[in-house]
Amino acid sequence: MAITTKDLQHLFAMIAVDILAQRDHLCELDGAIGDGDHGIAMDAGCEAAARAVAALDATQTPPTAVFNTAAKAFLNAVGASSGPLYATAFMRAGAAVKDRPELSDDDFLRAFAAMAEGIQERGKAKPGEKTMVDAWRPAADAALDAWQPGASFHQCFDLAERAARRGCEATRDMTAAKGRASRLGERVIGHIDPGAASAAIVIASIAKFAQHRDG
Amino acid sequence: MAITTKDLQHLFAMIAVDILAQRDHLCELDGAIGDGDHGIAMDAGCEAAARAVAALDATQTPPTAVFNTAAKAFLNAVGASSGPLYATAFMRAGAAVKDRPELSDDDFLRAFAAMAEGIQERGKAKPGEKTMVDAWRPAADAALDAWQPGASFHQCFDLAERAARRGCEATRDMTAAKGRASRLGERVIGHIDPGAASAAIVIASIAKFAQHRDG
Amino acid sequence: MKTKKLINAGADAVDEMLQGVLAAHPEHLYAVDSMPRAIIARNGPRKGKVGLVIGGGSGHEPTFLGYVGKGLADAAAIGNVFASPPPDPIMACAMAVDGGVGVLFMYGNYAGDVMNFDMAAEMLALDDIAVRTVLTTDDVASAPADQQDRRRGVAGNVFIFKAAGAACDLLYSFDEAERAARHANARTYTMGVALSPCSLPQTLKPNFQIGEEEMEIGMGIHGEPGVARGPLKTADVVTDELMDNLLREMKAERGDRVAVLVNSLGSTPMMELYIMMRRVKARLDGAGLVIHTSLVGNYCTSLEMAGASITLMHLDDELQRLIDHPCDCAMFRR
Amino acid sequence: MKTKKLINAGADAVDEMLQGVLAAHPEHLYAVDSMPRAIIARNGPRKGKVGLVIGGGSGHEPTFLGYVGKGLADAAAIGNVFASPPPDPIMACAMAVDGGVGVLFMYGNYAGDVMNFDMAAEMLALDDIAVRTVLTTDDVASAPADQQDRRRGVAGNVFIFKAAGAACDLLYSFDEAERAARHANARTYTMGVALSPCSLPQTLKPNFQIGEEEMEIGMGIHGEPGVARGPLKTADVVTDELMDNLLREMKAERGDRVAVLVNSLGSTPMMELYIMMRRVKARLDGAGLVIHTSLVGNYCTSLEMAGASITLMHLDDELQRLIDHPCDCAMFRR
Ligand SMILES: Nc1ncnc2c1ncn2[C@@H]1O[C@H](COP(=O)(O)OP(=O)(O)O)[C@@H](O)[C@H]1O
Ligand SMILES: Nc1ncnc2c1ncn2[C@@H]1O[C@H](COP(=O)(O)OP(=O)(O)O)[C@@H](O)[C@H]1O
Ligand SMILES: [Mg+2]
Ligand SMILES: [Mg+2]
Ligand SMILES: [Mg+2]
Ligand SMILES: [Mg+2]
Repeated sequence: MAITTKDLQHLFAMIAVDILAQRDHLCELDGAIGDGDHGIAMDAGCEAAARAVAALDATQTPPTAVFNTAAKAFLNAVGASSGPLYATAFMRAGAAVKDRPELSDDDFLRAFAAMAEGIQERGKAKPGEKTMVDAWRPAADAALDAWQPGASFHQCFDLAERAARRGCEATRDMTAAKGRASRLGERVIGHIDPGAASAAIVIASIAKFAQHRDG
Repeated sequence: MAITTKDLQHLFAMIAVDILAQRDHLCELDGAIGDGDHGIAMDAGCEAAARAVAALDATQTPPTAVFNTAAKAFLNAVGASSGPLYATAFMRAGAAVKDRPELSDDDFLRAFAAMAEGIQERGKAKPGEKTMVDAWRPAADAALDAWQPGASFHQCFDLAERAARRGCEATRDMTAAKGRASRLGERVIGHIDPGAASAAIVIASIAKFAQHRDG
Repeated sequence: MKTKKLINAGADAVDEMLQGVLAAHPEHLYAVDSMPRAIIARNGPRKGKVGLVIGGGSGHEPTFLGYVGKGLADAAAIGNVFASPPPDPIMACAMAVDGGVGVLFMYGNYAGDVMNFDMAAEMLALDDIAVRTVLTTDDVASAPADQQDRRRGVAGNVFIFKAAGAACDLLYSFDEAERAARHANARTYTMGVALSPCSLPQTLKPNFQIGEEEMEIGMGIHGEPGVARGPLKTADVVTDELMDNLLREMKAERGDRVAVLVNSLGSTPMMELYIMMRRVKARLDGAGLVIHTSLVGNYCTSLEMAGASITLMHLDDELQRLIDHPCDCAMFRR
Repeated sequence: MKTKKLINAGADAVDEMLQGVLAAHPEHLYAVDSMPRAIIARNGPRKGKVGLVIGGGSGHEPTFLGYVGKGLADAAAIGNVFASPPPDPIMACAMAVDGGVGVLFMYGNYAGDVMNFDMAAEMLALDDIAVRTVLTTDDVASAPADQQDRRRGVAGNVFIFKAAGAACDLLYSFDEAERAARHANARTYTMGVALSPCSLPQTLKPNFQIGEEEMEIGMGIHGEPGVARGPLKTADVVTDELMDNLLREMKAERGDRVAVLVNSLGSTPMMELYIMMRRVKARLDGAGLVIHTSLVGNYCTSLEMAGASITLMHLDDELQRLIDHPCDCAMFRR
């Protein structure tokens, strides 16, 4: 069963709900090593993306346009660091599934991997620099590694989710080389990166979405 | 035994110590119905008066000059409402004992009564308007009433002290007609007037001084 | 728990502040020799001009000393925190700015200030310096409309001093300057709301108590209680409550012009002031009134108190001209 | 416990603030049609002049929008609280002020701002609008001296924007305006200290934790941690600590001139700023440096955060001329 525009609308709605539930927690994480607004930024961005996507006519809109709409809405609602990072993620996802009227499992996986690419392209961060890349990169790698003929779609994303969580946890012991926290040297050690934490939430929502589809 | 300039220097020092001990309490009283600075004002004023008076050469300075020095020092250290009120009190006390090289009990009592007069003259407040006059007026009256041939000096001031305390307590049930609290109508009921409270402290110091002298 | 402050000894705060003011603004201000609390405008006081002396307690900065300069006040006498200055610096100010045609005293209507300024005026009379006094009484929350002369002077000071200072700078006669000052005061209306207290440098303790979700409507700028305490409401509801009172007092007609001041009591940030300003504009639009000029920011504060006040000055042609008159002060330029 | 604020819905705070700003200052500012977060100077942008676009997160008022006006910035793109604006308002600003000779972007060096402004610049290039960017990096506490380009931009923005705005107003060429802006940034040094946090309107919760008797040296203007946390010291000791760092960085010689800014992070009142200013002056005197001009007040804030920063701009003839050049902004006049 292919993934339709309607399904993507649901996915964006789910992400928004899951982020909202953790909004204040994400702000607290950002308060420790940043400026305390990451939960607000992610909430505003995901909410705007979900609304803009929901407003599309599902029968007339191909998946690529869903991603592009989400990108624009997220960007304009947020600014901040997360704005361009997630906007680029969604634009790259859109580009990865250009011209597809619906998405196969393979299409969706490529879109997922393209998000990680987009974030790295925009932010120039490498793994180990205590950013959301530390959740996105291993998650994308895990999903791509697991994806082979016969593998179940949702298993790939379960592995991605687990990798994201591990990656997020690992930021606790890192010093930061990108973003606000990069000026704090050793003082950030012991604190999780808020962007990695929100990435783990988004990826968990996607895994839930994948499970729901398969199950 | 007459009251000398040296004695008055001690008196002003005692007042300063007693007021300092209640500084924060007086601020709290003023916080409830005024601007919260009465303890600071009285402390600054009494401290300045005590210091200026202590700096006088006791062998060269008559009592009237002690009071005038205290007045000037208090006024310039304080401003506020208490400044002109106590400065005028001390000036009137000084005027009451003009030309006296030392003070008899009677002189001192007249000086005391003149202080109450000075406060009323400057502030135009009558008893019952929830001001320091509610302590000073009954205290002066009590001392003057008790003062008669044969009465002990310190008994007069014990009565004055008691009258001041009662007068101060009585301000609790008054609305205010003078000073900052006068705009607050019924809301000041239940609160003691800070100026009456500090007056009771000053008058108690004077009573202690009288007792010390007699005893 | 003590309030954290960037000060040295609390008792030195006012004098050290004044030293900092003179260090920062030597081209605008100086202090009278051996009278550090008499702050005089370098430019402004002159022969034939009514001298304008303002003053009051510290802790309201930029009121009062920030409004000393060409086109506004000629001098400010500075008291301790929230306490009137004593007569000496007031007298020093008057003598420094006397231009031979009289000196106008203007300050908020508080018992302490009245007694100290009056004592100074009495002594100046002995030196043949003619002094007249105009008290500011713009705080509508502090007494009913039929007892205007019992009201406190608060943030409206800025407009009232500005108008009077312009009148003096335009070489109005003593009579006319006094009249203009009274006229400015009579047409200026302020009301404020406080959310949290401030602390005096000497005590570092909150100067009043207020609940975690409460506000005090009509709070004075020294933390004196206001007219009512209640749960904190939204900016629009609070602004409406203040504007209802101000508009009722002002009795303006459609088409009339006003000057608006939305003032922070200290720690309320500009973001909140402008959110209130938006509603002020809506209410004035609704009443058909025209905003001629607006000030939004920290103009008359109570140290770090949280809260805000709204001032409306009901302009006429004269007041508009006086408000528009240029001025150049250390902390205020038009 | 929630911070008390005079706001309506937290999510509306920025837009409502901007409506208030336009209500208060229609003679200075307008917003681009259907782009309320692109705030443009009524007077200033013109043919043949390099357009200066500044911007960044809200919550620092009067930075950024208060510095839009003749002689200073031509436009400000406004983000959410402590968040870069997205590319759309930035592009709208650039298009509104483009005078055909190039547009200069100036803003604090933060990852989010860089990404958003760069995205805008890339898209403007498609429309043949030439954009160059000068990041402000005055916060000496945010990276060592040999890594100046990693530093944050903080209150020094005021002087840096002022100098760049004057250069543009004087019709410097694009190359020259960019050079002057870089030059201004290179000679501007800021360091701050925070005493207590602020709260975002959407959360009403303190954005960082700090002990009752602690201060954080080098705190960023968004509450980012600084270089060290320790017990609160006196104003003189704190000022000395900041000045030691600034003077060490500045490498000035006796007789050199500086511009000084003693800035409140929000709720620290003017009294404390001037007490610090007094010590700044003593230290500059000691180093044989001359204060050419000083600003003391709320110039670059973090909502109601308590704390202060000191900025020194090491003047030369050109910077002095640019700092002295007149400007007329809604919240800043020279
Ligand atoms: N260059 C970058 N590349 C990838 N992620 C980044 C980069 N810079 C910052 N981030 C991420 O952004 C997060 C902060 O986002 P947010 O709080 O929304 O933005 P801001 O720092 O502008 O307030 C960081 O925790 C980090 O994960
Ligand atoms: N007109 C007056 N006559 C007598 N006492 C007055 C008068 N006005 C004020 N007071 C007294 O002054 C006290 C307040 O003094 P203080 O706090 O030092 O001055 P301020 O009100 O200027 O802060 C009041 O509690 C009251 O007792
Ligand atoms: Mg953040
Ligand atoms: Mg008082
Ligand atoms: Mg007082
Ligand atoms: Mg941010």
